[in-house]
Parts: sequence; C-alpha cells; structure tokens
Amino acid sequence: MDIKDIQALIKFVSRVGVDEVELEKDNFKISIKKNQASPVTFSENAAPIAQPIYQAVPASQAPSEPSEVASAKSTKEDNINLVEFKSPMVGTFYRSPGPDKDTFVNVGDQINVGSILCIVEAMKLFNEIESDVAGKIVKVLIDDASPVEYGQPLFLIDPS
Amino acid sequence: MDIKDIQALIKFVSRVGVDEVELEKDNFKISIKKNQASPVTFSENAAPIAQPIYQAVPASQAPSEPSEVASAKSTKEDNINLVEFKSPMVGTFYRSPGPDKDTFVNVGDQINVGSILCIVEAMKLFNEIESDVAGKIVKVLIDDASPVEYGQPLFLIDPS
Amino acid sequence: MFKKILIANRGEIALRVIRTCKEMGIKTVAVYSEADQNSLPVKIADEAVKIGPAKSTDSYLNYQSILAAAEITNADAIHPGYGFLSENEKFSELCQDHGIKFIGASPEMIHAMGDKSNAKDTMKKAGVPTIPGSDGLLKNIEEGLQIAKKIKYPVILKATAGGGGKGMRIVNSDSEFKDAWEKATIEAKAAFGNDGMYLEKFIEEPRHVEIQIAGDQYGNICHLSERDCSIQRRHQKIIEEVPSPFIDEKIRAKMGEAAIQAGKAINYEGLGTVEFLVDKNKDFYFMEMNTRIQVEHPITEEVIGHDLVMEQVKIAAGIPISGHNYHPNAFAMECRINAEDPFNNFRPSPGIIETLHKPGGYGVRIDSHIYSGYTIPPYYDSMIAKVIVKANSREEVIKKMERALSEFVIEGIKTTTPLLLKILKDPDFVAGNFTTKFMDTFEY
Amino acid sequence: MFKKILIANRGEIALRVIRTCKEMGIKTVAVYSEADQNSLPVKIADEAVKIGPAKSTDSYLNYQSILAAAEITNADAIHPGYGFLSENEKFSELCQDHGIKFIGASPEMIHAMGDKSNAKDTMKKAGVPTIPGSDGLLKNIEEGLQIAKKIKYPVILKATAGGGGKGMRIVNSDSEFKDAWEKATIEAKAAFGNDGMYLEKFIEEPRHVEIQIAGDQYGNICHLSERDCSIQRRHQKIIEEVPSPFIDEKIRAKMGEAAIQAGKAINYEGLGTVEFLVDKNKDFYFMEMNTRIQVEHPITEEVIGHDLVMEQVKIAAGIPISGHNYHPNAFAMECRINAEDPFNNFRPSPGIIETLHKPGGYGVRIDSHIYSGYTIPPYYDSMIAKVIVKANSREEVIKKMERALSEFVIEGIKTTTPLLLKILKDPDFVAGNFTTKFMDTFEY
Repeated sequence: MDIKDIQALIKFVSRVGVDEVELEKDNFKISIKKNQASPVTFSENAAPIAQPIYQAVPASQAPSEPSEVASAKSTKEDNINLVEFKSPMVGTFYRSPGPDKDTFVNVGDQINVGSILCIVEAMKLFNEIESDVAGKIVKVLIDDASPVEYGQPLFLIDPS
Repeated sequence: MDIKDIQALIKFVSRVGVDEVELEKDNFKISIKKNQASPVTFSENAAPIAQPIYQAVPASQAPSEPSEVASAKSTKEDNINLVEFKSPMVGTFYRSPGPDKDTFVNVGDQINVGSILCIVEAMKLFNEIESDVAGKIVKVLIDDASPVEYGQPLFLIDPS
Repeated sequence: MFKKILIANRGEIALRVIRTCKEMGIKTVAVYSEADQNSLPVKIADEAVKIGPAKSTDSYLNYQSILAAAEITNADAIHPGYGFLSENEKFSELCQDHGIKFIGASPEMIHAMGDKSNAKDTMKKAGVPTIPGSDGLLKNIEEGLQIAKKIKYPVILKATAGGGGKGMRIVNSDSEFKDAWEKATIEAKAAFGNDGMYLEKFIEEPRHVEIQIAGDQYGNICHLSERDCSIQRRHQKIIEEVPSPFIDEKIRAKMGEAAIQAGKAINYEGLGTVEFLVDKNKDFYFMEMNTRIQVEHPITEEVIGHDLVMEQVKIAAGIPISGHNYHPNAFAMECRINAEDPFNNFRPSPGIIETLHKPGGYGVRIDSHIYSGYTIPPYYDSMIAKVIVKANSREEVIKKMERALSEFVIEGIKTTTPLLLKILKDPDFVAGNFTTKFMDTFEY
Repeated sequence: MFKKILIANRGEIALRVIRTCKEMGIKTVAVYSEADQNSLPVKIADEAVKIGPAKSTDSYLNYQSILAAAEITNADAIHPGYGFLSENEKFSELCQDHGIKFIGASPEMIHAMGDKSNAKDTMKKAGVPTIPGSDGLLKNIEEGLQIAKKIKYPVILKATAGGGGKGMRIVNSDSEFKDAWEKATIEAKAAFGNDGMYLEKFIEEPRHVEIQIAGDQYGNICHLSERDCSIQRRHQKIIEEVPSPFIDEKIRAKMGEAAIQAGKAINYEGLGTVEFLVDKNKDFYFMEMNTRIQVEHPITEEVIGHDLVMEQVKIAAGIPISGHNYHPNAFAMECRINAEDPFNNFRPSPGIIETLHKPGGYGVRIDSHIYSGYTIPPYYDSMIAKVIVKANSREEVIKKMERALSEFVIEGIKTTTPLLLKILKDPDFVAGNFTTKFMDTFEY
C-alpha cells in the first residue's frame, strides 16, 4: 500500500458515514477515526462536508516519513505516557553535528532538560535543538537529513 | 484485498445496518465501525444546509390567499379524514359560471363524482372542473377570481 | 422595455435568464414542475408558479399552463431558453395571439428553419453553401456519375431506405463508381428490399463550426463569429471553443457572410445560430439553423464582451442593434458537466449533491443551478454546470480549464468531469487537431 | 521560468497566486501557520509546509522559517502576496542573499518608497506632483503668507505636535490668514505646549485614485490605468472601481505619465501602484507607492484582459513587457466582503462557515478562499471574499454587483455584505459623486 492508496483510503473514510477504520496488513497498520469530539452542532455538519474536499497531506512530508514508523496518532494512543518532542522550526533535521560525527542521542539514551537532541538547519544556520523534558529516547521519528516542518514530531520520549 | 475491495467493504458497512465490523484474513485485518448516532447521515446533513439558503414563497400565491382560510396543512392535520381537492391546472379560479350567476358549490353542499366545482380559466378558455370524489364541501380555500397554481388546494371535502 | 418576463424553462438556462433580467431591472416569473419545487431559479425569481407534474409534456411543454401562468402574473414577455418550447412554432404563435412577446423567433421563421429540407431549399436560394448532391433518387448509374463529376469526389452513395451504414459507399473516383453502385444497391435490396439510391458530397474530416448571428426588427443582421463544437458524443456537444483552432480570419469572414445571408433569407429577428460542417479543405456547408439561444452561448459573450441574453431581450423590445460584426478579442472554452457516469456508458446519475465547491478566480465563470444539498431530479437533461474560461491564448485556456475543473468538487453523484479532464490532456485535442469523430475513437 | 514558487502568504491572495502558477505549469509550495492547517491554499498547493504557530510574527512574518521552507522544498522563487513580508526590505534582501528570486521589489526600491518623506523627496525631484507646503516649520506668519500665496488657497495650517483636529485651521484667503494663525497657535500651545506650525495645500473633495504600473528588468515602464478607491473606512478600502467616475481620458493620461515618472525615478521592476489624491479641480498629488500586488488588482485585470500575477511572475523571470499603456475596455468593480458585523462597529466575526453559496454567471468573478465548513481564524485579516464584476457601463456594473451580492449566501458568521448592498443603492454613490469622506457621513 503506497501513500496514494492511503490518501485515497483516508479521503474515502472521511466521506462515507463511518467513524473509525483500523487496518493492519503485513508490517503495516493504519487507524482512521473521524472527529467525534465536536461539541458544536455545526462542526458536525461541516466536518464531513468540508474535510473530504481535499487531501491535506503536505507532499514534502510524505517522502520523509520513515517506513518503520507507525502513524503518530496510533502510537500516541498505544503509549499514552510518551511525549512527542516536536520541531520548533522548519528546516533540515540532522542527528549529528557533522557527517562523520556521532549522533547526539540514540534510542535508549537518558536525556535531561537542556540536552541537545539534534540540529535543525535553516538558512545555513545550524540550530542546536535542546530538550525541554527529561526522560528516555524511545523512538527517533525522522530520518537523518530529512526536511521537517514546524511542529513535526522528531522524537518519542518516555519522561517517567 | 486491494484498495478497491477495501473501499467497497467500507462503503458496504456504512450502508448496511451494522455498527462495527472486524475482519482478519491471512495477514490482513480490518475493523470498521459506524457512527451510531446518525443512521441517515447524508440526508440529515443536506437538509439544514440546503433549505435555509432561500425563501421559496411564490409571490403570486401570497396575495391570493384568503384571510379567513387556515393553511391547508394545519386544516389537514386537524381533520384527518378531509380531502383536499387540488387545481388540475394553472389559471384563474371562478366559483360561478359568470359574474351574475350562482356559485357552483357552497360549504355544506353534497357533491358527487363528476359534479362541477368551479371554473379555472386559462388562455381565455373556461375549464369546468369536475370533482373526482363524492362528499360534502367543508371549506372553499381560494377567493373567487384569484390566480391558482397547478396542484394548489381549492376545496376541502369530507368524503365520508 | 418589458416589465415582467416569464421564463418557460428550468435549470441553468432559467437561472441565466433571471440573472440578466435582474440586472436589467425586469421582474421575473419562474414556472416549475413538481420536481423542481426546490430549484434555484424558483428560489431567486421574483415570482414562481407551479405549472404541472414532473413530466415535461405536462409542465414545461404544456402551452396552456405556461400561458396561463403568464396571464395570472401579468408577464408581458416569455423567454423560452433552449429546448422545450424554444423552437415550437405553435407556441410562438399562441404567444402572439395572446399579446405576449415571445423572446425568440416568429412562427414563420421557426417554420422556415424547422423542416430540414425546407431549410436547405431556402439556403440554396439564398446562396448559402449546402451539401451538394442529387435531388432525390438517382435514376441510374449514369446520372450518378454525372452528378459526382459535377460536385467532385469523394461522394457518398446512400440507400434511401438505409440505416446503420448498410447500402452506403464512399466513392473516390469515376473508376470506383460502378463497383460501389453495384455493391450498394445489392446490399440495400437485401437489407431493406429497396435499392433506391441518392448521392451526396462526402464531407472529409468534418468539423462542427457554427456562427452566432443577431438580427433586429429593422432588418439589420450581424454575426458574432464562430464556435467550434466538434467535440461531441452522439450529437451531444461536450466542449465548445472560440476561436475555432481550424478557422482563420478569411474563413470566418466568409462563414459570417453566409450566416448573415441565411438570416436575411428569412428576415431573421433575434439571436440565432447557423450550424455548418467544415471539411478538411475549409469548405463549409449549411447544416441547420437554431432559432434560439444555444447552451454554448457564454463563450461568445466572453470573447465579444456582450451579454447575449440581454441582446435577445433588447431586440425583442424593439431596440435596434449596431449591425456591425464582432470578432473574438480573446480565447474562450466551455465544458459541460453532466450528472452522468462516463465510465459506465454515460448512465444518468441523479441524486443529492452532498458536497459542492465551485472554482473561481480570474477568467473562470460558472453557470450552474446546483447548490449544496440540491437533488438533481431524474426527469430532465443531465447537464448540471457549465464551466467557461477565458484567456489570451488557446494554450492558456486549456490550462485554465484544467485548473478550474480540478478545483470543482461535486460529491454525491457521478459527473463527466473526469472525462473532460482527460480530453483536455489529449495531444490531438491540445493541438487543435480533431473532427466531429473525435469521441468515436477517444479512449478513456 | 521558475520551476517552483513558494507563496509566503495566506487566504485569498495565496489561492490567487497558486491558481496562476498552476495555469503556468509552475509547482507551488504553500506555507501555513497552525491556524491555517485546513485552509484552501494548503489543500490545493502541490506542497505545503507548516512554518509556525498562529501568531503572524512567528509564522507569516518569520523570515527564517519561510526561507527554510523554500530551502527544504527547493523553491526557486517566493511570491509574498500583499501585506506580511511583501514590502519588507530585509526579507527582499535575504531572498537575494539566498539565491531565491523575490517576486516583488528589490531592497533598494522598497527602501526608496517605504519611508514617506524619502518617497516625497524622490517624487518631487522626478517631477511628480506632491502636496505643496512649507519645508518643515514656519518661521513666522509672514513666511506662512508667502507660501500660501505661492501654493494658492485654500491651505491648511497644522500644529507640528497636533492631532485630533486641534491646532489645525483651513485658510481660504490672505485676509483670513492672521486670525487663523493666531487661533491655531494659541490652541496648539494650550493643547500640546508647542506652537510650531507648518502649512500644506488643503485638498478639497479628495478622491483616492491610484495608477497601476508595471516595469521590467530592461527599463520599460508602462501604466495600466487607474482604480478609484475613494470608498474607504478608516483607510480600509471597501469598494474599488475602474474607470474612476471622476477621471477622463486626459487626466488619466496625465496621471499615468506621472506614475511612470515615479517608477522611472527608482528604476522600478515589477508591479506597483502609485496612489494619488485628486482634488475637486482634478489636480492630483502623490501620496505613496506600493511595491506589491494590491488587493484590488482584479478590477484592472478585468478591464485590460491580462493576469497581473502572471505578469509579476514573468517580469521576475526576466521576460520583457510590451511597454505600452493599457486603457480600460470595460467597467469593473470590486466589493470586499469582510467577516465583520457592520451594524456593531465592524466587530470581527470569525467562526465556521455553515452555509456557502457563491454567485456565478456572466461577468461575475469570485476570489475567495472560504468553503463550506471552513473556520475563519481570529488571528488575521477579516477579508473573506472579493466579488468582482465587469460590464459595459457603470450602471450595469452596479446592477450586476447588486445581483451577485444578493445571490451570495454566507451563513454562520456576520459579513459586511448588507453594508455593501446599501452603498450600492446610495444616490451619491450611483451618481459617482463621492470623496474619501463618503463613509464618514454614510448612514446605514
């Protein structure tokens, strides 16, 4: 199942009158839910009409999504205590300070508030990104040298 | 199972009266749930959005509605056995064959199938309108010499 | 000027006429069948009169009901749109009799153009090129050879009782004639028991190019250039454009002159369209004349900068036209969106419009009566929207149409939009290299 | 030509630019804040990059994020739309530094026109009429009298520390001057503790008439005629039109020439607008120059038949312009629809668009990013749609605008449509008899 199929599927789900679809296939799993928590009457009307109009998946994000990563949403549901560390800016994500250097952090590493997790390069500036939580790196969500958007989850951290 | 099959399945689930479907096949598993609150999603959405757009009161009808007449609808609800006799054509409604002549029927008159109830003039032709029911005239819904549309109720008849 | 116009039609053309009337300060009366109670024209007209049940013959084709509706609302004119009663001689006459101005052709004009063989004779006399051929049945093979020589090859032999291609032969030269004649007559005899044959010039690589004309009550007639409507399926136009990619200024002038001759021959008043077939040599032949507004009129409006419905109303009210011809100052194209499934033999797809989002922006015009939540009734024509675009080159027009169609969201029913998008990408279409046979071989 | 353009904006202008790029075959990148995740530009652009939180300073005004977005998507040009970074000298420079073409003015041009007193000096030197007056503070009453005589009455005396009309006097003749001077200085002294005065020509019955210009990379500059934007409220334009009902061919030529002079003075490249005040004698004075596309650019497109955004892109790509001036070949008008309550002091009215039905038909264009179900965020400009109409006379344009606005259904929020409809019926507006003060006294 490639990205086009997934998009088509999501669009399809949002259009027809279902609320939730979960799909697991080979090493692939998807869960699609429609927004049930809209307390305002109008958004209930508006949502199924407005949302299926377009596919709002930024194309720049698609190629950068590593295949081993489950969708952020379903992961979040499975691991309710984990924290998503999100990119504070747009740019290119680097796991190490240079091509031949070690990565700043790896899965299993213990980190503190202020630990440098990665670099996000923007306008030739290498911005060192510090953690705002303490905990353990559970997952690296983005491949090295990939473009990231503002607010895009970079790491899963177990703060406990 | 390819994307078309999956879509067909979800569509099927959304249409039939089930709330949840779980499917596991080879290395494939799907679970589809339906919104339980709105079984007729589309017509419920469509109606409140479409109808408030415009007011569809034909202006020609408004001035011709006699003030003493309750609306056909409410009358109908109050008198469940009464029959509305509707105009079979567009034109001008006359209760009598000429200005100095007696009206064809009055409230309280007993009528038969084929009794002439009124004239509807169209293109200078005076079309005598015959009743298709037997019964008693309960109400005359339109003032003499008023324009009437196709299907507009002219008389209330008690067929019992 | 008229005070109140009744629109004896439905759908997008009823809306089209109401809009122009509003802009002219003229009151409007919509008439509607039971199936069209919630239609947009009914909602936006000043008055609306229900005239009958869903069936057209009892509503939109019912003279008496429509005239009665005009009487009870004191409308002083009736605009018939296209289709339905727009080219109905009897209705035009009844309007006259009842002192209501029919915004369209007089009974005489409709009569003159309504009957195909009548129309052809009239055009011949007026010097308008028609498809040359035998006058009726050929007496024998010699007569056939003689006429073929006169009208020039290729010609087509047709069985008078024919149909489905049987008893029909294209002949390219004298030497082929005898063989073709023999085979065709034998085939016709076998298939229909009648070997009567007639002969016509065979139109090679035909294009449908029509000329819009306008005539006023004072004998002035002008043309408003052409529309190329070659992209059609079973005689239903799908995409129309102006200028025709096949026509140059010289041919336009000649065709325009011929169309004016056609109009003059019947003292035409109002807007009309003279349809021609144009062959590969750019010779053109009269097909028929439509004495009403056409579905595809907007593309002409876009390239000449005039509201054609407004022109119709003005002409009917006795206002003279300038009399000079108009030439395209831009490129325009129209795509018709039908509620049909193009991938399922164009099966009609009536139903509820669940989601609607119309495109907009520079050079994009939408003529459509549908709205979000509207139910397309199954009783009438399946056209639900016309997308009209305008730009400064044919290439830009095609790009803009693609952009507009891909922004157009209509959910809940099937539409022909996917087919339209495919045609727009076809290399032959893009090159302007197509005939009326385009859709016969188009793969989608 | 560019391969991919990033649009550093949101709302209708982002959509506007994306549409033209699509028609030109150029890929697009939308950037968006968290509040605009579901916006139409994001949905229809080829790519979309989230650049920051809702607050403009952290998203649409954030140089670094926008340039980074261009870098990660390999965009080779940035279109800034209007507002936000469109006239930001620093951003234009940063784009240069990073080898990304800024589709707008160079840092030098922005600098020259960004500072009001700089701009006025440059214009004076270029021979463009500016509002005449004293160079700074008046030394004494005699100097005031001398200047007033030179620039002709009426003049206005203004306290340098002034505000709210205090220390301000309109003077119509020499004989009134002494009295006005004394009263104004006393008032200024009392109110601000500072009686420094300067003097300017008083513009009677001012109209806001702006000239659209275009300049290419080769020194060609032309004008595309005027737009009358006098109908404004607190310097926010409400209705714009072309031709100006106040301007004739002669004044248009003079103003056009002045605007070209203004452009030449700074070697202008791209599209720009030179704003003038025109007084009751049709004398005109430079106000300011906008070095970007204007909100009201569509009315110019409608009357000259060219896509101005396409022109911007072509100019930025180094394609030369024809260099000849364009004159209106029709009448056009734009109404801005804002999500505001005009009957409640124009309070912003963000929220969900519950019902949307857009008008259509001949001569009606809608530029809008809203859709049914869209939530208008409270963080940005309240303009949600522009209705642009075109016709062959001002009277027709007004009628068409009324028709279009009354077909427009936007439910769920308050809009300024009812106010617009009232303005369109105002006898002074209909007569073309209005100044920039129109809204000050308009009752609704």
